[in-house]
Amino acid sequence: MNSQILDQLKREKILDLLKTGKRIDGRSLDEQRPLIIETGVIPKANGSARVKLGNTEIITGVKIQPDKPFPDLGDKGILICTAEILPLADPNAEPGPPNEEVIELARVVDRGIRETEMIDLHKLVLIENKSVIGMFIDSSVIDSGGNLFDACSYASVAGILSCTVPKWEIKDEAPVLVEGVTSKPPIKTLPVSVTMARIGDYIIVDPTKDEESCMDARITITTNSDGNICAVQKGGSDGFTAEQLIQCSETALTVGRKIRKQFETLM
Amino acid sequence: MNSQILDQLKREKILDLLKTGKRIDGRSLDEQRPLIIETGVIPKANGSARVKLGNTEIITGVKIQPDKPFPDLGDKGILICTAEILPLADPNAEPGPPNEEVIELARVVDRGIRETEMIDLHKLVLIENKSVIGMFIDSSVIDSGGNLFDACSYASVAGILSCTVPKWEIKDEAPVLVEGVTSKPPIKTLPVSVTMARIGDYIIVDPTKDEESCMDARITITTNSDGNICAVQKGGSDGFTAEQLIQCSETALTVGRKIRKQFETLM
Amino acid sequence: MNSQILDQLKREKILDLLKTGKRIDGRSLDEQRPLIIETGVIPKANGSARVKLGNTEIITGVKIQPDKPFPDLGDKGILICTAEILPLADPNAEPGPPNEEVIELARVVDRGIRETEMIDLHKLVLIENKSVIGMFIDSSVIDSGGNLFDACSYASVAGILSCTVPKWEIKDEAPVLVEGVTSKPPIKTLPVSVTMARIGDYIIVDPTKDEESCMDARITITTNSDGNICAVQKGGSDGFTAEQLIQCSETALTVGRKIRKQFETLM
Amino acid sequence: MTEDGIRCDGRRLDELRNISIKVGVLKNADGSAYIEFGKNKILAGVFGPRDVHPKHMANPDSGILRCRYHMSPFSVTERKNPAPSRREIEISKVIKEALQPAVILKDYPRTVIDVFIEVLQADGGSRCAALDAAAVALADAGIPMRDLVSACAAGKVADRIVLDVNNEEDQEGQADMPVALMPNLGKVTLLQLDGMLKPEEFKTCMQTALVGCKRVYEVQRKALMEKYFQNGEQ
Amino acid sequence: MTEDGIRCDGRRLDELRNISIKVGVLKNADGSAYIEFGKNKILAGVFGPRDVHPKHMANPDSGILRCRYHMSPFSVTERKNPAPSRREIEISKVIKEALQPAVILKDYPRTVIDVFIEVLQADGGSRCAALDAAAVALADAGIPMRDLVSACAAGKVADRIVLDVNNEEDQEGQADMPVALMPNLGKVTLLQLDGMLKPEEFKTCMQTALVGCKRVYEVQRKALMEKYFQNGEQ
Amino acid sequence: MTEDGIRCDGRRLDELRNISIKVGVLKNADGSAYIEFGKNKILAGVFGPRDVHPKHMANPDSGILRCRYHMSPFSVTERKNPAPSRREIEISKVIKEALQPAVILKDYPRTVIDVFIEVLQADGGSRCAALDAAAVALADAGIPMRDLVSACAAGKVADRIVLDVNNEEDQEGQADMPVALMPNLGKVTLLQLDGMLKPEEFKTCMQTALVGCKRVYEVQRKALMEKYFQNGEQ
Repeated sequence: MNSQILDQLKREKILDLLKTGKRIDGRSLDEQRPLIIETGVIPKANGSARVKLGNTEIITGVKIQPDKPFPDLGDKGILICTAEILPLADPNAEPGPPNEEVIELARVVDRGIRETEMIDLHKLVLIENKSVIGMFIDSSVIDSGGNLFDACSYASVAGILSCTVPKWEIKDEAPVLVEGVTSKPPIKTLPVSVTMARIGDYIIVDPTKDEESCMDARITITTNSDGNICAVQKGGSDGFTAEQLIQCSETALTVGRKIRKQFETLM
Repeated sequence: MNSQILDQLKREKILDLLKTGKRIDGRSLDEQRPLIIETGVIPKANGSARVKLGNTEIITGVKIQPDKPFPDLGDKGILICTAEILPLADPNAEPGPPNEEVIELARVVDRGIRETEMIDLHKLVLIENKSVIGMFIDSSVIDSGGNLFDACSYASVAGILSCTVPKWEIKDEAPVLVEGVTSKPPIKTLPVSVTMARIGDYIIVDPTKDEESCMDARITITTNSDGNICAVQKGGSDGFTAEQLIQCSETALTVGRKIRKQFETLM
Repeated sequence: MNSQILDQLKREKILDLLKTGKRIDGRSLDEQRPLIIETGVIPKANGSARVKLGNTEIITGVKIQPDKPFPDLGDKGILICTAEILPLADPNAEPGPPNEEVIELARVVDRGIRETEMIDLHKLVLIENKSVIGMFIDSSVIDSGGNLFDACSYASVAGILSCTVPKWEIKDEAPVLVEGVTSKPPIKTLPVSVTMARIGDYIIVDPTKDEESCMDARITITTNSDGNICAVQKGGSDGFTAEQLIQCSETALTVGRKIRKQFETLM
Repeated sequence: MTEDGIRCDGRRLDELRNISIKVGVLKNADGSAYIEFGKNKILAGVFGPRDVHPKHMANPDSGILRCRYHMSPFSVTERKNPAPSRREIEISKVIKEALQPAVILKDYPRTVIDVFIEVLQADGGSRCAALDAAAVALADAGIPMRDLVSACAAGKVADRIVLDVNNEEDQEGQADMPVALMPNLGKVTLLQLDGMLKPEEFKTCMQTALVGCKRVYEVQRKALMEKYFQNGEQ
Repeated sequence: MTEDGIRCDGRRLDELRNISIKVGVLKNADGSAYIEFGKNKILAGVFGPRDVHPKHMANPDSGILRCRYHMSPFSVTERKNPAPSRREIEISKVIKEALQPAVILKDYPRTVIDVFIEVLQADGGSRCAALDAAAVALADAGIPMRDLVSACAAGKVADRIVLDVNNEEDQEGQADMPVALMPNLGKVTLLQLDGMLKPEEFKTCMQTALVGCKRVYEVQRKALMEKYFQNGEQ
Repeated sequence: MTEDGIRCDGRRLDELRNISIKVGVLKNADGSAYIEFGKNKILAGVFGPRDVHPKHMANPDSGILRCRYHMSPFSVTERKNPAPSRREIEISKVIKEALQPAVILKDYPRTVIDVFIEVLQADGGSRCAALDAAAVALADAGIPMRDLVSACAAGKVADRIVLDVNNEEDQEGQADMPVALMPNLGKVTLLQLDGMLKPEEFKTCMQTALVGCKRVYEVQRKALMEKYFQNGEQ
């Protein structure tokens, strides 16, 4: 069946339900799907997490290793979040270099964690301008069921929280691993990403794949523990009114608080 | 309409005119289109120029920065000319890695400036074998109207002439910028590229896009201020007689002198 | 003609012959095609060979140059075998990055030479952990007539045997070439790759291109001078019985001895 | 910034940098525009509707919009590699999605409209300036549109919400929020944020940016009129 | 290794590491399996038979099988670049050729069956474990098969032939031989060897690996039964 | 160079290096040739006319000619990366355009003729030697041609115009001018120059190269005759 016609019918059905305040899977409009977080799933990594958000499932691994600082950022460690949609996660995903969607996904996840200043990068310096600690937070989508932005962000945050950071000492200007000594990463705040979709006049939290296929526009808002708004990304081929966006920012704060509590249990 | 038939008709019309010593745009056979050169158009670059040659338009920016010398060329600075046809410049240009045409364009522009020895590269050395000054002359075609070779070459030369070269001092074996001190680049000669096309038995200077679409062969000849011939590139899917080529070399010198005068006003 | 039908007919014909103990080109089942080895064909390389195995022809060049050791392998020189099917070697070969077949070919050739420990890599160290000698053995298939695995392997071995290794001395921690002094490479053993194909219930040695186009499965076994089995690679879209594989390992040893004698004449 | 809110380049908190837009600057493109927005110098060229290559990307029910945002090697302080960076690919995507609501694609099934943007010199807010030029270039190409798209950033610098953050302010600023608006339909089609804003500041910042978008719209409108109506008036 | 053949991880010479397989772990894939094989943690997902893109790769007389073996960046000690290495491309090919004899492709002309394997954590023998999961995922996808494919390595460590070489053993081992078997048809569909074996050892090593394959087969069979037959029995 | 014009390799000013050409050296190619030109060792293989892939590159009114000039990793002093460099891509293009006037493409619409050149060992003048081999390979493939193409360089070394510049001369030479000629039609189909020549020298240099081309033509002709006419004569 023509997928465009299918999406159209789906949209009609979803909109009919939304008019009665309901969603296809029974959730209310501002309700997230159940979030299940398991950490330590990849023992060979320095930190890791497996996250299920409804039908979406992510595995994140964190590798921590000495690195050279970026030029002009010699007083900071390195933090890089990536994301990949594995071809087994989605019938439409293709192996090969990342397309624009995957690049956006990775950059939005990275930005949420970077702009909230979750990690105190100044504490990851071994010798200023010469040697720092690098944290690579790689997320793989293994089942794609909508709202990859939040799911990858949660898995990345959980992976970081689960980390044990090895200790390096400097000998002859080179970092040498100190066996058996580890510490927790220097966490300053807990970022929570909340993604909402607009379908018609309705804003729904944590859209499923079906809802995404017929949404008008999307917005991802990341807040920190102090209730600040730190990163926003609008997507999708239509827009929002200013009022809708302010409503979204409030929803992001409210929903974010629940997720943050779940994160706190991991610390 | 089939573009091959169109090109055939165009060729017939152009040839008919050429028999009467005229060209479609009213020029004589050895006449270039008006050349308009504006420099300093990109203030953030160390040098820049915007060049219009008829309907062809180029923007060139020059970046100057310390670099490591090439192996075995430790007594010379670095000079690299590139060229790119922006996708907005031509309905047939495609974004992505450069195709063979663009690579040829860039290499011919580079060769003209390199082989005439326009810049005294020995004067761009900071410490022999260790640290030199690199000049990157990047040309972007923003409107493609024929004869990109000459237009990019003129824009590159003008961009170089407009440069102010920063000063670096060596401290602890590393180059350190000396604020507020600049100099002109060490210019030895003025290269002028002149491109000609053969259509039937006629050699025309500075072909337009229409003329290029039905030309038999092309030749680009770069001369220097002393009247030497320093770089040649034949192109196109047919050839020239030896006599035609000698005629072309003479035309390149004659036409080149006019352009060189225009360059001299920039110095 | 449909190439699948053609392959089917070819297979029937080949199988009919095999039932009578014969092959299309008159060989017995465990007989290789004539192997012609010529060395020193690329005088600018440190070693080189041109190998013909029936209609298959390979040119291999060896380049030897100082290099940095791999991390954690600071007590060993570097050995890298590559293989490429030139587009002029085969109507189906395409220019561009290597496909999975070519990657397998290169890796199997490399593995045969590496796992037999043909070269004593410990003798290629200039300063431990800092500077070693690298040997790059690049094979180009110039005519593809079946059994590229063995042909490339033989050309690589012959190329290595033909090498003269330059001498480098260490001055100020950097390797400096000592003109006019060379040595033979430190050879420990002679690897011989033997490839067999299964067609129906028959195992044939050194398949031609026609035989490969209708074979069920393929196996390449590399043995060393001491009669050890050092590298194996099964290929093709069907399998072998365990008995067939043991038979193949014995054939590889027997056939290998003949080839090894041919190598010995090169030493 | 001074205490009474005079910024490093002399502007007031709610003041835009100088903007000038020229329409129809390219001969090959079906539509084009050149914008100078502060020190940003950006070209946009539009081709289409035209056939899609490769064909399998065509949509039988609608036209498609493609967008490339690209920075010249000489556009920034350190020479930039000409290959598109991940940042440029992301910006291409958000610009495309910001323009798409304004473009009527349904009438041109199986075709593509290509928007090519070249940043010749980059300053703070280059994605907004690029969008402004692109929207004008689409109009210049005669593409049927529901509305223009007008973009402008606001941000937080030295604890104050300011309009149209420039490069120096961005470097040490506390937040940068690029916004795009369809000014007649009142829809926000691009919204991004890097930084840290309290919920109240978020609202103020967005409202500030929207005021900026409307002022940009006037500049876009005037530029189009200058090209299409001799005396600059309808 | 101790003198009476107890290995660094406490196993006997002919003992497999712990293996557990879960079937149908992914929602989007048509078939899937997750295997833990020692410290290996590997996912396999299967799509198809489905249309081939690009179309010119389709075979009008038969379906085709494609396979991608890929390692996550965090799967190994040093972070791995996510782009596929030459090693991964080679392993993808040998795994494809090991699975192909078991898959009945003739019934699905012009289609493709895609097998995607992700190594989340790698240990010795990851290609065998990957194959084991992939074969189960193919069965879970309902692809008609002549047999399962069961894989296991054997090798030579401290001069002894051992079953199922782990990472530490592989590092300093004398030989590693991954083997795949169609257990009911008795055909070896993958055989590789790195190392140095006397002809007698070669035979013993292969026989040892084949015994291992048959034990792996039991685990695969049980995993499929657990999913498809409520009480774990037919 | 000595004062009476004896060059570093013992040649006179107007003397070619040794050239030998073998025709039909490859079994898979439709036509092929191997040339040794001084220390250059170059193979050329031709396929076609054959179907074009990808199809959209085909020309419904004419055949097309494609050319790849490639250097083996071992062909030069420092091992060369096997990926094609920008220099190789440019040379591929000028060689294609030098051969094209000689090839009658109109009779083979929608097809391609592929010319693949492999430089096994490179010396000065490799693009000319490559062209010489390619032209012979095209003839060997039975492609209808208007003429052969014969190429040879001339240059300026130690202030004198010399024929056929070798590698050492090129390193410290003042100019290098590769030229290709259709010898019967008298058309120059390749002309490049790197260096510095007075206008008079430019003429002399070109005339010198053309004399060389004609001598090369005799070698090409003899090689083709040796293959196609038993006793080496027509």
